[in-house]
Amino acid sequence: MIRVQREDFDIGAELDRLAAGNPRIGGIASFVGLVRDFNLEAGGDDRVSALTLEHYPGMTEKKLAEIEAEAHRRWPLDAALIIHRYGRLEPGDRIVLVATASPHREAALAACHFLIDWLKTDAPFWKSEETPRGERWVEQRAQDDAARKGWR
Amino acid sequence: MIRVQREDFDIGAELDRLAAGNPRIGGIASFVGLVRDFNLEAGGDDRVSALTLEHYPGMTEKKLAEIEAEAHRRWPLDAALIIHRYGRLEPGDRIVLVATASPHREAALAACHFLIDWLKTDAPFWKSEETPRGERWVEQRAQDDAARKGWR
Amino acid sequence: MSVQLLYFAWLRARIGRGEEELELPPAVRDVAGLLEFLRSRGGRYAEALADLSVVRVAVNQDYVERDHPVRGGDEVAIFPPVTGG
Amino acid sequence: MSVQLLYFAWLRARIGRGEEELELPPAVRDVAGLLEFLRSRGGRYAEALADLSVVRVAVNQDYVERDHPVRGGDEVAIFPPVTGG
Repeated sequence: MIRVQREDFDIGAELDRLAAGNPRIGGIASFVGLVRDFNLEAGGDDRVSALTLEHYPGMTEKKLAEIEAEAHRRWPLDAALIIHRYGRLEPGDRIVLVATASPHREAALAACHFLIDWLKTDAPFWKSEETPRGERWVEQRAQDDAARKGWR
Repeated sequence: MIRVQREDFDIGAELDRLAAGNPRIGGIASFVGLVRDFNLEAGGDDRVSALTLEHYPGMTEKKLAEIEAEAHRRWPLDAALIIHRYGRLEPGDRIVLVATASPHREAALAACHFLIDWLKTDAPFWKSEETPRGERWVEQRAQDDAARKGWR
Repeated sequence: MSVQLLYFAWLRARIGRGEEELELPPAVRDVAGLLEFLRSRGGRYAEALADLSVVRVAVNQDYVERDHPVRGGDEVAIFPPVTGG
Repeated sequence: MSVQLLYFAWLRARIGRGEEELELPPAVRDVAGLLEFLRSRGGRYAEALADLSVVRVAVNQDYVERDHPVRGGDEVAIFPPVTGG
């Protein structure tokens, strides 16, 4: 299941819903991305007071659905969930939730890792940061590309 | 932080608390283990109506603290949490929560995976299942041992 | 033929608009040709598209390479590498 | 010397108790010796400890091998491989 929304989400409620009524599920792995108050690439010097996430309506949903389908092809998952927010967010705010549920711990953990890695390189979102020196578009990290290629 | 308790826990509240007031954190990875209504090893044939978790009070807390400390040594984590329940649980009930928070996505994901793998082989808990054929002590899975050794 | 163009992130900011319908000359047959045509319009287009190594393109909501055909009615989106998650 | 013995899971169930204080003969110096001594008590002990390959031991709340020393006042726990998580 995928959702692209401006509003915040409730992690506990989302994970409960993922497993609800399915006692085959033995494990739920999840990753939550939060807005940091600094830029990792800038060495942590640059304070970030807010983030604006732009996306490509239509293609975003299409890509997230493809990524989710790929995870289902690769692992025995009973359920998967991707929620990604857009709009203006402040440090500590939730950006993204990926979660996977499976009878098997290893499948849930690997698929969750896979989903966030693929999402980073394949979902059409762009971040712009508000810093003391003005607005700045975040640049893609080489590590993200490498992480994505590791799953081929 | 570690907790060994009979009571259930609230995943959303626990993860919120883990990152609260620390805007350096960019990601929270977590794994929740649930009671399945069948035994994986028995090929899924054997229905499980309940599980009783026995543990070794004192050593459990010691081992969980050691496992958590080891994760902090290996990865740049801002916070880690292990909650493990004991007592009688039914299918769908939460057994365990491990969660890790870091500025770095990769660190959070790897450390979370590590924690649950180590916990499976090193934390002194034992499961007994209620099945139509009576109570049965769960046997250790060879895969768990292999997963643990993969982290050396 | 005409295509629907979409721009995102700093490409949108530099070009100064998020979308436009554009009539393409018949010589434009693929993504490479489209990018060259846009650059040839000069001004903000030439500036925004100065370094094509940091430009990604999707046709009808799929990532494509430069040799992908562009046809009338296509939705062509031009943007920098993605940075979500 | 006397040690505090703890049993868990099916070892507890088969031996029929969760803990006991036991006076050990002076010949018992390590975990292997302790396990042999317990088996020599026969009955439920011999039965529960028939297959030592599925028995794990912790001394003072640390996993130990069979050659680990056992000293007076130690807390020695005997149990099957763990299955939590």
